[in-house]
Amino acid sequence: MSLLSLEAVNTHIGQYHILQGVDLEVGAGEIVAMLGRNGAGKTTTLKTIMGLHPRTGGTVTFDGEEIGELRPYEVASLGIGYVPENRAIFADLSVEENLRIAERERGDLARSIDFIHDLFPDLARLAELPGTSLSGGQQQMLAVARALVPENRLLLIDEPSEGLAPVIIEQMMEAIRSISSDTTVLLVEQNFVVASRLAQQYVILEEGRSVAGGAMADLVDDDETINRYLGAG
Amino acid sequence: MSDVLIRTEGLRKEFGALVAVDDVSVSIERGTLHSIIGPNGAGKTTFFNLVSGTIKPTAGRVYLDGDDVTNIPVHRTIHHGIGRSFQITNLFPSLTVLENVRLAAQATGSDGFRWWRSHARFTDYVSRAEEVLTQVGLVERAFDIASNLPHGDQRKLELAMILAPDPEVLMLDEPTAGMAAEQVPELIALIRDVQTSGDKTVVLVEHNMGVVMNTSDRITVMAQGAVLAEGTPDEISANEEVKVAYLGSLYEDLG
Amino acid sequence: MTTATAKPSLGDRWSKAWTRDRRRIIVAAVVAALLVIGLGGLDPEDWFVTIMRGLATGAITFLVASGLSLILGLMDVLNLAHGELFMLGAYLGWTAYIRPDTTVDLLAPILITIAPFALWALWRPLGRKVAALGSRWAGWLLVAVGLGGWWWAWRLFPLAIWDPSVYAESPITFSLAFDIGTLVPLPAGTFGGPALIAVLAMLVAASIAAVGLVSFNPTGSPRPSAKGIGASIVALAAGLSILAWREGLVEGLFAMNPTLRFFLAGIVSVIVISAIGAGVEVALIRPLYDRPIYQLMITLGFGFILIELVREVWGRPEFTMPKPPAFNGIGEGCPGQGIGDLFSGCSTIEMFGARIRTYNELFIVGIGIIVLVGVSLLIKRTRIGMVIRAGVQDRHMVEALGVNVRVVFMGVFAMGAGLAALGGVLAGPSIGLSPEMGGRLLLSALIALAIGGLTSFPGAAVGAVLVGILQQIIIRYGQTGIPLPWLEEPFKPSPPLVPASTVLLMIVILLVLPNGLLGKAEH
Amino acid sequence: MSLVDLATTRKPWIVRHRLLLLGVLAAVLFPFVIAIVVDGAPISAVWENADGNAKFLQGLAIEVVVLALYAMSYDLVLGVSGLLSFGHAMFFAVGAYSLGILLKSAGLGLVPSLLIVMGIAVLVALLFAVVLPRVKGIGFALVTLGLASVTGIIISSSEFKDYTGADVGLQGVPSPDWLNPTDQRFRFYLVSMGVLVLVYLLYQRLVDSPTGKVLVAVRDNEDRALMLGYSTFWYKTFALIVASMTAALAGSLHTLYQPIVTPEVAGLGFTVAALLMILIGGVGTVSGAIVGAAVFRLTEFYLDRWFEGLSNLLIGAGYILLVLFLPYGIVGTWRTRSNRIGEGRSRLARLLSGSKGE
Repeated sequence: MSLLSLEAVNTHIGQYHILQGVDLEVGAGEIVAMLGRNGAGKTTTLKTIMGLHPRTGGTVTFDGEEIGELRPYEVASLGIGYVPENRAIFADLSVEENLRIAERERGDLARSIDFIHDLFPDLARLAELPGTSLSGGQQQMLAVARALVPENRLLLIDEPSEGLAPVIIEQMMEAIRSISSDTTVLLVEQNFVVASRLAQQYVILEEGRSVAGGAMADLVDDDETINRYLGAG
Repeated sequence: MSDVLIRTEGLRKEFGALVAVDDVSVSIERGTLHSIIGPNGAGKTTFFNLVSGTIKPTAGRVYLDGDDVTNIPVHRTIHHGIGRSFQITNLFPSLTVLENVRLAAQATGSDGFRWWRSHARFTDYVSRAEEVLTQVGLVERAFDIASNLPHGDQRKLELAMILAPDPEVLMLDEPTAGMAAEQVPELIALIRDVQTSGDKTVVLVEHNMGVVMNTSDRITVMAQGAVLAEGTPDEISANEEVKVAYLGSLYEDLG
Repeated sequence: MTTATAKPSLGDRWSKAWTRDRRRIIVAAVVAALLVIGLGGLDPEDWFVTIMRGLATGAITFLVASGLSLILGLMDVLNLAHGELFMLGAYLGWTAYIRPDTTVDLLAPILITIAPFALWALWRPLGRKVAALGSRWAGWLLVAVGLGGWWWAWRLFPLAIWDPSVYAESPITFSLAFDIGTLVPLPAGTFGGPALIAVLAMLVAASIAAVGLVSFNPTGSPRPSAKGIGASIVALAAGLSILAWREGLVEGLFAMNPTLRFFLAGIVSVIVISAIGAGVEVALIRPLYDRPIYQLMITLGFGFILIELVREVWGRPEFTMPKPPAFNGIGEGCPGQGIGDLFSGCSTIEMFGARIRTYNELFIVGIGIIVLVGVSLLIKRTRIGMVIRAGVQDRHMVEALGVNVRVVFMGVFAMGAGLAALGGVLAGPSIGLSPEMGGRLLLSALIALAIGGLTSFPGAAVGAVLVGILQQIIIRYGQTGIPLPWLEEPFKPSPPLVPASTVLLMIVILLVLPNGLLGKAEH
Repeated sequence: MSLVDLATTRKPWIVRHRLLLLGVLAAVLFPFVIAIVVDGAPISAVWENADGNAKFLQGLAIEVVVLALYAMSYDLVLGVSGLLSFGHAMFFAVGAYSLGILLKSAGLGLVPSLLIVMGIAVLVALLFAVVLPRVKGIGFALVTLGLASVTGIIISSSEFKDYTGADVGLQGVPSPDWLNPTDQRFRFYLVSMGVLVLVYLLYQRLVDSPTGKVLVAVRDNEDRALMLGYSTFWYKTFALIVASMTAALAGSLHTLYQPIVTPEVAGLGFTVAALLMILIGGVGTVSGAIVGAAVFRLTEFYLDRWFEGLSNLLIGAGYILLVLFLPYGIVGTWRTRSNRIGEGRSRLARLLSGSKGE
């Protein structure tokens, strides 16, 4: 049974009909990549799952429970972590506080801190510094680490490789791979190289609709689909 | 072609205790496409801001075509022929696409204070705007409100606004950021076209290695505020130091 | 980018601070020098008194400014009704202090109304059905029906009638009556019909209004939290018990030590104004988060309404408020000697050769310091503070991390309003009550904020103290006069020059330091 | 047909200004209609300035004109240029008081006085401009509020009682015989209407000109305007100067019309009144300021007549409802309904499909 499933989800932003029927299944333990051109609605899909954009039609089901009507904080407390496109590191908080704020119960951070520091050794070194003093790559790591503080069952990660130097992207991919051993991941990624190496499953969005999906291994060889929906990889 | 258009000399910028740009001397030749790459936080955008006059350096000078332009106010830079784009899309969000570009075209003229005539009388600006919008392929969207455009089109509009005053130097800060892969070649072809047909100089900050390696005439690699290496794309991709600090092995098998 | 790693020495840090904040340090030094010169022109025995009075004025200003600063920092809302919340706080405090019977009468229906609202989540399914009708008018209709029903139920409740103009017309007799304890409770009213029907009608009416309000934004879980259920039960139980034991409660309150009653009045006022603040955030500020200038306008309008409301409810509205007896003693053993006699009951204390009023210059300043320390700790050290600091930057992300940001925003607005109310109650005995007191204080507070740096909490304190001391120096000169060589008579600044001087200080400081003394540069 | 034609072709002047022309016609006929219908007096009663409803309503209309000019100037500052000034009343007060002092104490004629007042208005605007580059947003609001309240304090301070009348107010300003508000009410009415129409046309043109377009750009994204090569400081200063002169003109009319000018015209309350008027009419629409001034003054007048003590409470409540439910004001909402952008888009669609057909 799938952990997260979207059925015919519609979302309006203002008067614009952004999502016009997105279907999506994320099985427990998988890494699923959401692909598609710019403006296809990938980020909006993640935000709709989080409740950050109000859904105007369809159902969002997480672990058998309908979550489409919930407020973002309620969605998060079900065990869904969100790493946004712009990283959203809090400038007035230290690196450690940026992690601590994601705690849902006392002791969350104490439980996960060693794991996080193993994954991102930089963050241990920089714990006392303000969030803004980090480089782009470090901020991205902090954003992912933040989603790991509470016991999340699903991570929504938006464009982990955007704006990062190639060496940093590799570190990032390594980290996501090691998380995925016990957390399900839904990934939005423009960089097909990154997406194809991380994910087992894929979904392609086009103009607010899900138009294709399946195993990533099949897609890599399917030049026709790649060309049709993603342009030259 | 060894005609230097932009030259910086010992450029340095400090933000409090932080040295963002450290003693950078770069020469950019007229009519070339010159890319600046480097890891995040290498000081590329700061360097960009220094050259385009958005911020003033702590030390060092910027020369444009031999003239010292280090301390001219930012609204004068365009009159020296520098047009620049921003990493974060920077438009007039509540105005129409046409009006965004028309304002950019109007800025070059001296009609800004003709408050007694309707703007509709100054058709030159509108036709220039139409020309540029056609060039970037946004003319169908001329009457849309800028903030309603999808991200990729906003990047194109940004480019149109830089092209409108017909500057000599185009400084583009990650023009492809957040664009879909299929749109990137189109945009790069457009930039290339503008550069060669109008004999413009383009300075490009970019993360997309494919774009950088295939289109640049010269590349400067920055790391920790300083220049790490400079050369042609072939020289850079062969440079071991660059590979370690920046490129890594991700793209090796892609050729 | 490179970051400094080694810990710099003190001299190093000073020179860094100097290069970074040269302008700030110079301005601070110049302002300090000006104040010293200003004091220098006064008699030495006036120095201490003037500074203490300045601190007292500053403390009241700070209580208003701090709330403004918190709200501005977190929500980017300049709450122009903040002065009026201060004013309303003073009026409520006055009423709870002088007329506890009326307060008790009002408390019961309010608590009963709160009970259905605390079950907010429970109404969501109903609200969704109303929202599904497709028109906001359906929601408004329910709100209107709810309000109408509530008004009808309210008229059935027993309320003792009081006439505030009696106290306003003869403040001296009134103060005397208060001091000798001859204020007596008004006769209790009776229900205008079966009590059960009145209470039920109010519960139903409030529920209908709540459903109407929920329908405007029905997203969220339909299960009320344990806290919500608890609050609802407590509110209902408290409301009903007050109705049942009103008589004894009122008698107890009148027999109570007046100083204790003053503190109780302060607490009631702070709680009620906090609740009003929360309501303002929900009803007026929240719909306008995308339109900051409209928020400014709406708070302005709300403040205007509050002034008119006070005029309507309290009738002829200038009141004096007697000081709590613990700070009002004269005669034997007074004035007290030194700070140790603060709680001796004397109205003044001799310190450093000057007579200091215990209430104005010591008690108020003390409360100001406690609030400063308390709120600073809250922001720096607690999880709530962390959420506030993060929410300033990106409220959506904070919410996506599992924090109910709406409640935090509402709470901060309520806290800001509560601080203003605390200021109002404290200021009541020293400056008297009038509907205009809020506007004057808001101006002082805005000036203090601008001087200190708009969103800086410590800046609000520094600015408020500067404004307070400057005002007191000018007031003092208004009595003694400034001998100017080209004038025969010493120049005596007239009262309008007191606010004018602080405005000028603000303009000069803002022109040199656009972000104030402690504010951060905008990015 | 090209994009240029699409963007620059407009309807003829007379069509675009049909509402204005109708309004002018109505304004000229209005006193006569009132005289005949309500007062039952002959037409000649109007130019003989006979007492009655016609005269009284002309007076109310003159007050509306004064407020409309003042609100329009604030709309240029706040609505068009996006400068959050809380000291706009200062422009009005300086105009009102300096004209009064020049006429009364200096004994100058009306025309030279007005010229001097305009000069003073420019100086006051420059004072605001000095502040401009230093403080932005709420800082600017506070500094301008401060400047205005210092002005208010000076006006009402006892030191200048001989000139300003201190807190009592400025009274006994001699108005020229040909424009006396009591004996020549109809003429005063026509003159003030004329001034309003002229200033309105000027404002329409200004907002539509290249300068006005830059002002809107400054409101939208000042940094970008700067990067495009506009010296935004001078554009904002220009807007302040024009607004200050207009508000001073409104203040001058106020002084000429009212028997007494009180220091309240320098207070925050009077700036808020301007805010309220452009909010009613529609922020940034210019013509909304006139509509807003009329609605504001008439509502205030009739609420006061019908509800007395409660009128302020009702105005406050109405204001809050307005902000919440009609944020674009009367004119703004009207324009959104007529949807100009949609119109432009459909014209473009027609153009494109037409060119394909060729």
